[in-house]
Amino acid sequence: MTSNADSPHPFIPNTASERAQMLATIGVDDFDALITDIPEQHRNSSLRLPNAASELEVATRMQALAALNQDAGTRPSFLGAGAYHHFIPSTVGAILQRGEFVTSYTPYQPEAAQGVLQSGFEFQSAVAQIFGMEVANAGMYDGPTAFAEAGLMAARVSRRNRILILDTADKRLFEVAEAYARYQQVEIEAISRESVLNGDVPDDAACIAFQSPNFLGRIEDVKALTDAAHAAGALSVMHTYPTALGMFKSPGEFGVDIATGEGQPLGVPLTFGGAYVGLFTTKQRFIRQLPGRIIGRTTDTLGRTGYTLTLQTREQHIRRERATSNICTSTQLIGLMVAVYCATMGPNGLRKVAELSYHKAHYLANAIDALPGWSVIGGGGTFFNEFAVECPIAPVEVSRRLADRGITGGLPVTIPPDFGGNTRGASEGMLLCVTEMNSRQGIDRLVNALSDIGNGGAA
Amino acid sequence: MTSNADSPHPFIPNTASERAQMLATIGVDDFDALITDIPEQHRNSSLRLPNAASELEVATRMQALAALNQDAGTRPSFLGAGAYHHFIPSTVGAILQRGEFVTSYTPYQPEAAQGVLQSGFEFQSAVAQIFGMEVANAGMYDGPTAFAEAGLMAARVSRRNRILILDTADKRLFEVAEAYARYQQVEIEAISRESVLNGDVPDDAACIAFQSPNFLGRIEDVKALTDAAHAAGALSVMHTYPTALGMFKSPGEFGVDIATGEGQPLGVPLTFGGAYVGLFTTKQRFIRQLPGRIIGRTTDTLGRTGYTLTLQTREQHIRRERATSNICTSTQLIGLMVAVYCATMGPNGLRKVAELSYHKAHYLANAIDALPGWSVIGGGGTFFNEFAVECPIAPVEVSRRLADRGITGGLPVTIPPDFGGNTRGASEGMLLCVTEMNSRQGIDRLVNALSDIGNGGAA
Amino acid sequence: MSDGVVPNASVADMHDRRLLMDRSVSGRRAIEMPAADVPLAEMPSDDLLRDADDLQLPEVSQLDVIRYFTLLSRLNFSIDTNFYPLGSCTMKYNPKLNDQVASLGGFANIHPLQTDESVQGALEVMFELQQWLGEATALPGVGLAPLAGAQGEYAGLLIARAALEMRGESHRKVALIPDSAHGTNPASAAMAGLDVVTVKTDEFGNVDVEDLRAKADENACVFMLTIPSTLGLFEPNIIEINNIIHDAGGLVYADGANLNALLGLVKLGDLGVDICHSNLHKTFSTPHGGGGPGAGPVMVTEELASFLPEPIVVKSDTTRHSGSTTRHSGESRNPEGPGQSDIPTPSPSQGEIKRGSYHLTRPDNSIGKINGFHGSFSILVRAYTYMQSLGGDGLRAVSENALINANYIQARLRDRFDLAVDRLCMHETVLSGKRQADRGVPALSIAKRLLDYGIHAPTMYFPLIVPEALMVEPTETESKETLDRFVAVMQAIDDEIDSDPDSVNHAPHTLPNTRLDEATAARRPVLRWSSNGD
Amino acid sequence: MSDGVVPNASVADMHDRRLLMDRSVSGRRAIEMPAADVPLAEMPSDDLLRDADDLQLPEVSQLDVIRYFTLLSRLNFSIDTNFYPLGSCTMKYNPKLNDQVASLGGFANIHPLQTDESVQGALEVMFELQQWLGEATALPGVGLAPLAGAQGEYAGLLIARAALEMRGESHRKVALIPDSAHGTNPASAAMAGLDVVTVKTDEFGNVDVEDLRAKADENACVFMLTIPSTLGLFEPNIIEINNIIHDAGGLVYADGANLNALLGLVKLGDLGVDICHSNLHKTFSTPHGGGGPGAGPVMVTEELASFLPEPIVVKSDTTRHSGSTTRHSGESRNPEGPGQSDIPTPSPSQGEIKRGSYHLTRPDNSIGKINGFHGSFSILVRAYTYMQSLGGDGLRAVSENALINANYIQARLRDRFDLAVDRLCMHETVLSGKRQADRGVPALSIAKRLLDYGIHAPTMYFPLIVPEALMVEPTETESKETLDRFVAVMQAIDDEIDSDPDSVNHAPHTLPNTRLDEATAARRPVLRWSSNGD
Ligand SMILES: Cc1ncc(COP(=O)(O)O)c(C=O)c1O
Ligand SMILES: Cc1ncc(COP(=O)(O)O)c(C=O)c1O
Repeated sequence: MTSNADSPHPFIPNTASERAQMLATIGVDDFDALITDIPEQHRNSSLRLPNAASELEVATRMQALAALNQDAGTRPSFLGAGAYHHFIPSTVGAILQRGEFVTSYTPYQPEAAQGVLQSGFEFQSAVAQIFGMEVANAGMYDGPTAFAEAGLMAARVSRRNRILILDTADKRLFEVAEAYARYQQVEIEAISRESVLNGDVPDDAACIAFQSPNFLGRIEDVKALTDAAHAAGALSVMHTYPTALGMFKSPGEFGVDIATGEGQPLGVPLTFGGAYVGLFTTKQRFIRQLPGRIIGRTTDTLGRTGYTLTLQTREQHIRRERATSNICTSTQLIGLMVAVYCATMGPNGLRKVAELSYHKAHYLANAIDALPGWSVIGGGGTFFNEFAVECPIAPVEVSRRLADRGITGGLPVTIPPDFGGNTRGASEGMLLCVTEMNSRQGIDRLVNALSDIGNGGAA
Repeated sequence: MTSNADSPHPFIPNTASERAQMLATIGVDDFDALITDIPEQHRNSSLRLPNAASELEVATRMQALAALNQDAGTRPSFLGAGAYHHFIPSTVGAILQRGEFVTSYTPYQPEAAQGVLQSGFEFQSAVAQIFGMEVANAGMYDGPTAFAEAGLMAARVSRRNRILILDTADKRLFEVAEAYARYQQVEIEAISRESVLNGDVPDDAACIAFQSPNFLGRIEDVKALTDAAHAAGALSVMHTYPTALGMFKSPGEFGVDIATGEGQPLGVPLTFGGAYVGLFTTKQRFIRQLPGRIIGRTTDTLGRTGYTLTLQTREQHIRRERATSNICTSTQLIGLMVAVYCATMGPNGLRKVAELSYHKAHYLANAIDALPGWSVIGGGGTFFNEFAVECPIAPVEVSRRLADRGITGGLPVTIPPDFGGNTRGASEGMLLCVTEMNSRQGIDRLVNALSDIGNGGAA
Repeated sequence: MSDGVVPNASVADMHDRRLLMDRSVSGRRAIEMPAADVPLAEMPSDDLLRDADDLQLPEVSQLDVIRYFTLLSRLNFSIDTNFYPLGSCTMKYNPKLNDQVASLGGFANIHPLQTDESVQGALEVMFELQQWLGEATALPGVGLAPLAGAQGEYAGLLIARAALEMRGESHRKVALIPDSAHGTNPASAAMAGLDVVTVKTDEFGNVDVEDLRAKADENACVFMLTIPSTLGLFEPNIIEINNIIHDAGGLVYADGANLNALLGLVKLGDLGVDICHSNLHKTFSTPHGGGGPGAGPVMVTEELASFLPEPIVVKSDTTRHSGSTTRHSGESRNPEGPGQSDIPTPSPSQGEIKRGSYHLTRPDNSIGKINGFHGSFSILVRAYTYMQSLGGDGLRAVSENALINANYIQARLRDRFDLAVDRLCMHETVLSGKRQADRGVPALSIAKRLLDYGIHAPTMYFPLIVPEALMVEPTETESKETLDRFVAVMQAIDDEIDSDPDSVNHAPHTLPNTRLDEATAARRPVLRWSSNGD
Repeated sequence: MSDGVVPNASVADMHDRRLLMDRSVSGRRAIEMPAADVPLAEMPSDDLLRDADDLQLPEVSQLDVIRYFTLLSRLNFSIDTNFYPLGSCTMKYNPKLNDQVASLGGFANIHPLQTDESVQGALEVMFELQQWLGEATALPGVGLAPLAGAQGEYAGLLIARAALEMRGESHRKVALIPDSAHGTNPASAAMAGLDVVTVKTDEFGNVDVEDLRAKADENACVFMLTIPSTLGLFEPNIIEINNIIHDAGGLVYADGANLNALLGLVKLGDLGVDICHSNLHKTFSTPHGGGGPGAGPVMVTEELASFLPEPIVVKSDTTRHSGSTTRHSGESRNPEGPGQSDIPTPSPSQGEIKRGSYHLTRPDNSIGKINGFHGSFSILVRAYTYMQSLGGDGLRAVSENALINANYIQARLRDRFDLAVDRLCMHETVLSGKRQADRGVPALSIAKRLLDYGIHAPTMYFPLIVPEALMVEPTETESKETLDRFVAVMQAIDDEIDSDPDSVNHAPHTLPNTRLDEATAARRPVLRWSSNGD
């Protein structure tokens, strides 16, 4: 059917005869005349890739690949540790289908991008509110990069170069911070809670950075850590799980200077770890040190309200090597999902999600603690919806046996001897997470499975 | 969390205090004052329905119900007989998500509905083209009701009252036509092909109505039937499967007066039989007898092109009991799917779909014919993508055994002794349908399964 | 038509309006289909085959398709973008969850002729929806087949006729219909072979009981009452009226298009109604889609249940529908056949029922099939999802708030606009633009002018008995704030009638088109693209 | 701000622009959450708990949410609605299939820390995408982790530094960057602790080879070459240039943001490039989303593969990535731990690998983790889907047609607009509005005026070395007809500069806002809603 006269592909409209006409207008004989700058010996080296496939074939193949994955929508899952399976209201998907949002670019022409800009302003407003902070930027790549950039920003603001990270934080946060700081004349160091609270903070510390709830789900004493940081002339940097702020006091309330978080729990599907959006909030007086895009309100020549990218002189396209960050393409659309999520949930919905997660997680923790051979560990104190349990057999084996029972278990973790004040020796455990998506029935299934596995249930 | 002051539901915005304010403005003390016209003894009788459920709960339950159904997307299916599993390009779903199309009403205010109107005009243009007919309306409820209304229209046009339907048509078409004609002073009668071709047509026949491809998939001799109808002063009414027109000559080419079809194969999912859209086409000179909505082109006061509902004096909201049909809410959105489908497929795509269906169906027919105990039946002649096979055991049993093998078999049917010129005795068989969605591998699986079943494979 | 290089003065020129065929370039394509993976069969004879160039469909790129229809969508008003108080049409928020549920593979990709046991989830949806609609109307026989309100009416009238015939009263051929009725009522009655006799409405907007009594004679087949009426009023004499009809030997048909005014407040069956339909696309909030698809289930008394259209869903361990035949495992099922076969078609499913507990079946005295399969399933799923989201109390709140919203608008506008009837209304209020027409601006112009303010027009000139009617139905999903803005806009337009009547009479000014010439459209109909541009 | 009762004079007033918080009514809600199905636990102590009224989020109905964001969307230009020739950004058609595939449950609902064996489909997507990007660039080491082009640059520079350190050359701290480079290049170099030394562009738009030679000394770490350059030109001396760098002991980094000009025409690795990134959201057509998410995989030579960021995907029966460690069934895997633990994290997956054949792994000398998990998976799926749809030949056709379209525009506009460099271009052409600026209308105004014609502006004032730059990238997905209209509009604007310069200088006139005061926005920043309205 397809002849030479046809367009080469459904995505490429011009036909052979149109191309011929255009080449004539350009004034060349053939296409090759356009690429004479390419070194001849390497020109036109063919791509050894599969042939074009029709939409039906591609869709069929991709459906088959998707079906190979074990999907949290179809089996109980207890994985958290930085990515969370929360409810996503139908409004999010509905708005996300608007081509005007999906297929537009960064709003460099604000008059033609008020949709993206105003919804981004909603995002900034909601994030700042949830964090109890004065300002939020328009989003970072993801939570860990937001945290890493927060450390670097703290160094800029404080003009000091030691970024101290509390040792109860997720190792991923350390690693990304280290990768971001590697050549930037700042040091990344771990510090224990005890040292901070004892005032044992070096006087060139740029910040005390911590995660709360921490890696094992426990709420840190944000006020004490923040006060200790400030006492040492350092900034307080907090990384958090925004859903927890539906019930727990906000970083802003404790005087935290920069607060970051992973935006994924607020309306973004798990999608194997990305694309997510990093949340980044701070105090008004630090705004000129913020990394990333910022949307501001202004007026047009007729005095009407409108929105625009602002404080762009911090950014790479203007400031180049002296920019506050190299970030350019960011995560606007994921930020839109968060904005629609927050608008839909409202204050009561967000609180309800937090409380449901809290109650269900405690229900599970209590049930597991009652099983012989299993116990909740990780330092006491309050936890939100994650906690670690010590297992009677190796956690990776627990995970495997749960998978065989159709359950996605928690994350095998190592708990250091002194983690969060735990006095026992180093142990291996499993970090379990519960959200409003876990039904009581699914939780009970897990408990029964663990009980069975603990009793030597079939491998 | 929810207090009395809250709005009653996410779909109902006003809070108790707003309602109180509004009742005060209305000038009544309480809500009950608004319903005093309702007889007191029956007022406020409570609804014994489940309590309101949250979106998460409803979504979970509906996903579970959906999962109980055997879905043609996940297993090979060979069912046709009026509803067909064809490929739906991604463009259809993308456009169908536009809230402006989905949540608007019938375009009674054309200035505020050009989107629906112009896309409806595209639908009419595409349908008329595919059928080779002069005009199409904006769509009927479904194929069978379109066919029924075609018979009634033929009676109005011809001012005769016997609607003769060729006996090779799907029984559903008879039944619906009968239900539509029941009290309308017209007779519905079956007629054999032989009678028509022999000129044995009563002289008060309003039309000869037939289905091609017919119920068992065979192409009728449209020209001969149409000529015979015309010779008797009757109209020729044809019901067809529009995909077939991607390769077979159109009704228009043979002089058919009214041609109808089920629009579902053109971009509409199976959805258990509805919502679909009936296609209805005819000659320009009969337009004032058309049932249903019609969109026409016109100009505005500034001379610009625009579209509007037209010929509305045929319709119930104007003509009331003398309307050409009682149809009001119709199937505009399904028509939009068809319009996007046709725009996406274009002439070559539609032809390709038809040819793929044709070749794959013939591949299956040949393979089955070669199996001992199985044979293709149903009257010889050309078929498009459906055909009946005689089975060595009861077809319902075949269907059951195929289901156990993960295959959705064809439709058990009764083939009358003289069906379409078949000279054998009445038999039971299975009507099989193949489209471009059936992979060779899936077809081979069916053939193997049938072979196995024919050899007494496990029940 | 714009030459494409004029800057946009308004939305009107926001993009070029050419049809797809006028953008078509031979050789372009928006899709690629796979090559055949089977050996090619011999082609049919040439005289059956279509010429390659006979099929003139657009040849455009995939981007063309998306951009064209996306831009078209933006020319439209809709609930998602505008307040849409179109009376009688119940334009309320259509929850997105419902659309998402309907698109699940397990609902979207099932074939209507699959065996019952392979579609138990779908049948459960239908079965429960039947139960719930029966409960909401106190009419326990529910048929989901009708594809829209008008088809529900037709089905209901066929039931009435069949029931009366069975009583030996097939001579009853009169449909009594109030003069305020929607056009589908008389049209459906005519299709059902009934003679339409119009019943008057009295000065209070009620059925003129004496007129009805006089006309309800031994030929009365059915009285079709819209309740609340198209005036937005609940008929206070409904019990008396129904008695009159029943005493005359006829049946009462309630047009339930306005059922959204009654949920939890009163049940039609309790009032003596025998048959009604409900527009799921109104009361149960399935999207209107620019004019369908809808669904118009028909509800009847226990006594009439055996006449319901085919199919209904039964549960194998219940026989709730007195009149229906339930088949059980092992019973033989007849296969389908072509037209001339006189085998009855008891159920659209093939195969034996064994594992499942829900079955499609044909009621014993069924009026038969009124459409191809089992109704607008994709709409039924949405309505069922909606009812779950609301629950019993939520559905009552729907009606309560629909009434409050309508009465609020009526109360706030009554000093500026005449009311069709000066009394409290139900879910909608009918204004009359008489005073405005006297000042030179007809209801049509008020309607068009509203569009300039981004508000969809009310239903105009309906019901027919109200001069310059503007029928306003705000629905429960709109907030007081939106209603207040509507009131303010209506007042502003009323002011404009004095200050600048011309501008109102030439409205709309800000839409993709100014007023369209409907007369020429009908006189010289152009109903499709053609290559010579007309 | 509109008081809501002014009829819409234009799109600008099509709806009110108040923020959601200004529409909030206490007690409204857009969602209901389920009640707890477990016994309630004791609540934490009060000093940890947030006050109920501390969380000021909007309280609106579900319809409010939908209508608000739907109307906002309509204020935006996009590919789905407008021609969008924004240079360097590659605004081309984003196939809808890709979005549909990415939303399949098996992709959207998988957790990044699931065991490898439970996500084999996802890993196959990533593995093949690695292979295909390696093939397209002849740089076989592919890391998919970077979340955008800029992060790909940073990852590439970390690789360069690590590789040089391993060679014992950690003193090399200079990044040579042409003056035409995108801002992310110097910004990334600075993050990587490099000193930026700018290399001049000559009058033909090429790298000034002598300048480069002079600056490429023993401190040279990396030369960052954008190819084709931001002038839309292919560097004819690329092999010589790469030799200079290599001879100086440095590495060549190619900014592959413009890879859409090269597919099937030339492979970067063949030219001597050591490291490059590709913006999947440009070349491989994943949607830009109003500014992300994107994905910026980094591609390196075989030699550098062991430095790739974590994780990469390997197939257990291959060891394609020379530097990567593949673990097999039975080998012990370390669990994750909190921060202070010094256990290396070899793979983000827990559990043993047994059944699956694809694994996530950490290359031996990996620069480490540059983000939380495995990259923008939802974007990777889209790019992979896109590449399947196009195939090898289709990808070549992408580049061919991108070049033809850009050269066509350049040829048709060169009589009216100066060219940055007067020679054939690749996928984009950089015009200079010098002549127009001399006539009183800067490039900014031309850009704004285009918006009135429904065409998005080209990239303005970039590259920085071109005065009054307008960088036009039509892409291959736009038709000749669209290009012709663009040319006609540019000519019309050029005419307007003579006939009505003021109107151009005050453009846009037809959008939701006229020109916005960016200076005040930056001087007195208002970055969020607040209750006192500022
Ligand atoms: C009162 C009334 N009756 C009947 C109908 C007909 O319903 P449908 O449009 O679903 O056929 C309508 C709506 O259009 C109506 O408003
Ligand atoms: C030439 C060039 N390099 C680098 C980038 C940065 O890529 P990203 O925006 O994905 O970070 C861009 C695009 O913005 C670009 O055009």
